[in-house]
Amino acid sequence: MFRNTYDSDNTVFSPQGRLHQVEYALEAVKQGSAAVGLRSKTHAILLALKRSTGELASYQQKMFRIDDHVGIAIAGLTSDARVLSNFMRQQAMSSRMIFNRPVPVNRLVGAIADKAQVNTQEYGRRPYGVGFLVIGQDQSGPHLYEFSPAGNSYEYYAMSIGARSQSAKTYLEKHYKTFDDCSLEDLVRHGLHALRETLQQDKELNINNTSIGILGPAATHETGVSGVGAFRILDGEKVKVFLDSMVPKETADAPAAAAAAAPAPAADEDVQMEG
Amino acid sequence: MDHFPTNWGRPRNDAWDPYATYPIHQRPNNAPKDAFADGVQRTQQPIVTGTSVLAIKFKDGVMMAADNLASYGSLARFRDIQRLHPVGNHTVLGAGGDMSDFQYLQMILDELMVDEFAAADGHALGPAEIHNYLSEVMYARRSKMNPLWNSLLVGGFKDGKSFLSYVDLLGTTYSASTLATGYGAYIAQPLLRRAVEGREHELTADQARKILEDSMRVLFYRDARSLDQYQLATITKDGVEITESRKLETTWDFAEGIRGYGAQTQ
Amino acid sequence: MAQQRQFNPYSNNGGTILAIAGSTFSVIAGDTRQTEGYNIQTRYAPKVFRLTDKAVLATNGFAADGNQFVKKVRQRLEWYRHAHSKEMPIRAIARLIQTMLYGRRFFPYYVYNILGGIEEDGSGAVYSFDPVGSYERETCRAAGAAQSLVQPFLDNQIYFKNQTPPPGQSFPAHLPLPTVLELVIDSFTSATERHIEVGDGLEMYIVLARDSGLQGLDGFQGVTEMGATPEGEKLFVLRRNLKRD
Amino acid sequence: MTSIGTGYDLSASTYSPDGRIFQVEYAGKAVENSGTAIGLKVKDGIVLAVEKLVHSKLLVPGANRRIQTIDRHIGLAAAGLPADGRTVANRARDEAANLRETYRSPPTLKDLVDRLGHFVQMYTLYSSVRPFGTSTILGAVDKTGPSLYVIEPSGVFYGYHGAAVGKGRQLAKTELEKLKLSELTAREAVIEAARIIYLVHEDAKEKEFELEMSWISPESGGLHVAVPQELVDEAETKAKEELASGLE
Amino acid sequence: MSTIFSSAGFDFSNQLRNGFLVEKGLPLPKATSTGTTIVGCLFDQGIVLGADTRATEGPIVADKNCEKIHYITDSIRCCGAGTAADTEFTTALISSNMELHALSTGRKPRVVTAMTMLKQMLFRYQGQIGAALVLGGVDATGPHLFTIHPHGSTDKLPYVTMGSGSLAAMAVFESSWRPNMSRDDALQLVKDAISAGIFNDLGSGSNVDACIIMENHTEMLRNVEMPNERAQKERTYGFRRGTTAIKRETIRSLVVSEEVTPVGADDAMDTS
Repeated sequence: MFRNTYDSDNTVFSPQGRLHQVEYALEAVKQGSAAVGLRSKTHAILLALKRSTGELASYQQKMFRIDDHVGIAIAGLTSDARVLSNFMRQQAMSSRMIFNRPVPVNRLVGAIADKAQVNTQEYGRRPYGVGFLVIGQDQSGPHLYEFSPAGNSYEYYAMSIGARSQSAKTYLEKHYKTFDDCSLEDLVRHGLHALRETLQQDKELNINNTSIGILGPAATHETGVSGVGAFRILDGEKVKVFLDSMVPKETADAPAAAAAAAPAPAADEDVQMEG
Repeated sequence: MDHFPTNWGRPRNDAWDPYATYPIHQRPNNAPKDAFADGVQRTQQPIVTGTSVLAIKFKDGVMMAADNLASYGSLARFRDIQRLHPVGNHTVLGAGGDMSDFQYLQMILDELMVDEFAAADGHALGPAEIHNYLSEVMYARRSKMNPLWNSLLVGGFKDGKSFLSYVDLLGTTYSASTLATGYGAYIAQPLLRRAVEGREHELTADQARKILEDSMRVLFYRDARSLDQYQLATITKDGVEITESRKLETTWDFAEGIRGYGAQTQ
Repeated sequence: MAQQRQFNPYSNNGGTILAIAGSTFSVIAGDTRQTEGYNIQTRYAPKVFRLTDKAVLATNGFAADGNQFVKKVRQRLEWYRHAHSKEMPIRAIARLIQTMLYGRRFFPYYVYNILGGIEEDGSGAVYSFDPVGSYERETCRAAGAAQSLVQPFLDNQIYFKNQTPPPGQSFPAHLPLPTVLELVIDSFTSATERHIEVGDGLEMYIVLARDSGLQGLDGFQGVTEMGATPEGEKLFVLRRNLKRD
Repeated sequence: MTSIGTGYDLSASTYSPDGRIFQVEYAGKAVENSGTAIGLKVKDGIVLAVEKLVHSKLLVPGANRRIQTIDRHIGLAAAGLPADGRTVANRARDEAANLRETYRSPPTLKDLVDRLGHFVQMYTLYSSVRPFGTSTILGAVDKTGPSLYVIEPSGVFYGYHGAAVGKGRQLAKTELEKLKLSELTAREAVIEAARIIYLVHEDAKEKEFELEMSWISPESGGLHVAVPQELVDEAETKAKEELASGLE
Repeated sequence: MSTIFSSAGFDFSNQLRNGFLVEKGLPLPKATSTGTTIVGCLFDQGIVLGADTRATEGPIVADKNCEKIHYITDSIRCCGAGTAADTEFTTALISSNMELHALSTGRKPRVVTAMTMLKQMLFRYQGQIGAALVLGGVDATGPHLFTIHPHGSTDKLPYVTMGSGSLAAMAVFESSWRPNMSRDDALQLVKDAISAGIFNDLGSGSNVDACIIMENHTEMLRNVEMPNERAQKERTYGFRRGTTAIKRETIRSLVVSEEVTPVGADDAMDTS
């Protein structure tokens, strides 16, 4: 029934000191559609691929606003993400209430990581089945963090999670050194190119399946953005300008070889929880 | 209007103690009775108390002063207590009112600062954040009808900006370039306002020190619960500096030649 | 004689607020003096707060309660923003404030609130509240220390109470913005003359409906824009000095 | 592994017939797989150092710390599952704060590890939880002077002059034993610590790593803080030189 | 109390009843009070008295420019704080008695005399007369400065303050007063002290009055400083004739019609 004796429960170490249940939770993250995050000196952005279960269904929500200075993109169980993002919003507001300051992003990510750790150690729970990319801004500039159900969090220059995220990572590893000085437009273009790597053969990025989250001053064509550039999520028509700026794949400097080496495509459906 | 001049300059008090026989620290606050004053209430009063704290902004930051006395009613009980408390590297807390409540506040702030230090992520709490935190604590306690009986000044300097704010046992807060608690609000504040308002960005540390020293002297002349030994805290970009206790020079020979209180001539 | 001491959790910090709604704008104003007894605590403590770019709340009474209340309202608005990805409309804010105030029916926020802004239909709105949540929408309202001085003046000048219109004419239902601003300034200079707790500074927030132009606001010195909604409502602030005695 | 498949190794609340608790031993395996962490107790302070393995080049250097501060004067370096390490550190902060509140003075490390050892041990008693997959080195300079402890997944803790946990612990211990720790200054210990971390990393040379060091010394004013960058640079340069000369 | 005799002075017979009514929530009528900063200061040749000019009824300003420096004699003046009526009547009464005293003795009256009269009167009324006074003047024995509290106690000092702004004003004196100041310095100090009250005490406001009393000359400086000029209004508030509604109109002739019939000589007035 089980793959091995040690993977049925999160309270059991394998003889190698591994926690199989936690590792399976990490697989749940890979079931979700991909999200990409990257940052420059001035901006941090998120890009995500939205799925729809069918013609009549709307596209799922991949990004959440946590506060003016924090936003997240998710991959994995949406319902777990809602619980955790709600917790993050509470933390953000309590920081504003008690200290009248925006919550430091690293502490916010640390808080959910600590929360996730508990679910890897106690019987009767399961680890969260969702991974986050968190972008945030503080005095030291924009930041990007990854949160994983293992209870870990790391800060990155650029990162990708979700289905076929390895292809996006390969793209990011190739280009991340140039991101620091990118304009917002260039940064988004890099993000879209990376996100495109996660697509199945016959799919393309379009205004329906692409979400962009931005933290930092407005792009040249953006309107209605407050001075410092609070977190905003662009969907639909608003992403068109950015999609149009993409370089077609054939001519783009894209690592086609790496994309071919990506793991086999998972079922193109989001993991949903029952009940 | 309160027609008893001895009450003037004090919290309004129409109902009892019309002759001001109680020392200031246990005088009831008799603001006109409002519609909600008859709620659930508990008796409390401060026991060992400190008097005024003064603070002003100057060119390079904020300067604060408080004397070293803790009174027990009309007894000058402790003459060597410090009422200026550094909180982190950018902030000083000055306290009047109940000294045990103040010590409790010092403890919770210290715990808070240990947590902040342990985070070690460069997001140190500045004076504005500490003031906000204190105002939440003070307001929460007053809402439980179990107040921390203090008037507090929070002064600091961080990221190139001066900060100076007040909070008291009711959770009332306000900011200005000069602040004074307790009797200082009546006696020293007029002097501070005249000396500082409009000159916050010109005053040197020496000038600021002189302004506070002069005001502390006047307070010692006129506040019966004050002492001529006090400390000064200076908060600038270089951090917090609190002086050793210093003594005021005073003169009491102003009425030489005057005899008696009425018709006496000898 | 045993001295029975009771802790009074309330105080009164003086000052006055008022708001006037026009057909396409709303003005919300307050003085900036904060007092206790005969003492001026500070000459600048704002009593008027931006909630959204089209809703402004003025609070008066016990300052600590007022500040705490504004913080709580803002947090509720933030949750609304999380849930609906838009700003809460002003009539909903008004109902929210009622619920929050009444929630503390037996330990009230000792605060008189006036909420001003622009409704979804583009009209100027003013809602006034008592400390435990009774509220109504009005054209104008004054509250606080000098309410009894200012409200009769507004009744006369805004509602034209005790005035007979010229034969065959009627008084306008709404006044233009410049007139309203002048009335607000005159209300506060007059209250400053005759009420000891009013003075030091005057802060007026002005919300203009979408597509309604500046409505003559450009004729006033020292107007600062504070924000604008994506739909086009605009928020401004205008400050004046008042006497300091 | 003779234990595998016997069924006596599936719960922390089960002994094997020969009296072992395999789950605790497996937790120890999680520690053995992680980057090395060492601690040095010297005459005027404490130095902690970890070999932070870099699993992606997209990571921001210096941002993802493995050494944490518990109180102003107490530091903690964890090896093993990072999330477990943070949980132990959080508990340590709570206990330190509680000791502070009770005694109104900075807690001694001995008092702290006593409580923390109990905490970790609790997770070896029940089937409803698993033991911590982390060994933590705690260092402090308190009123008793410098002190250094290691808490194992079993909850057992010992005081050390020099301690090492993680993958390269054997080699590190050998190196530590060569030092006259009680005669070193903290500044000298930083140089030694860097050298040891660089040395033990030789076994996993193909993987990138980052050296992270903290100390509690007279120079840091008795506070647990990161070692100043120029001193880290100096130590790293020396460590690399030593390695290079040793390899010739 | 039903007695056909009524004694001189105040009638306290309803005090018990009034106290009971207040306890039950019936407010007493408010007296106008001079919230007030008043000060006095000795200098090398005489006395400077000072006062603000605000009178209040609770938090409402009753008079923006009242006079609080009252005349006692040509070279004795008295600043009053407390209940306006009490200060006005008390000083007027004593002024009158001082004049009679002067006529009776044929000498320039002394400040101590006024002080003694005032304290004896206030003591007799046990604080019921809410007058707090600063009395200053120059007489044959030199300049003198007193404060008199509502219960009749007095103080004699080189610089004194009274009223709700007394602490603010005293702070100025304590920090800047020096013995043997010149007239101009003393006047400036008094102005500063009153200003401290005006700007820091809500019970005080508007203008500064001062009075300089020297041996042969008294100078009343009414509104010597006016730092709080009324702001110009933005609008004019005239009302169109007919704004006030006319409910009913009746016309009555108030002119008594009179017909004059010339009698006697009908010769016209000589207009030549």
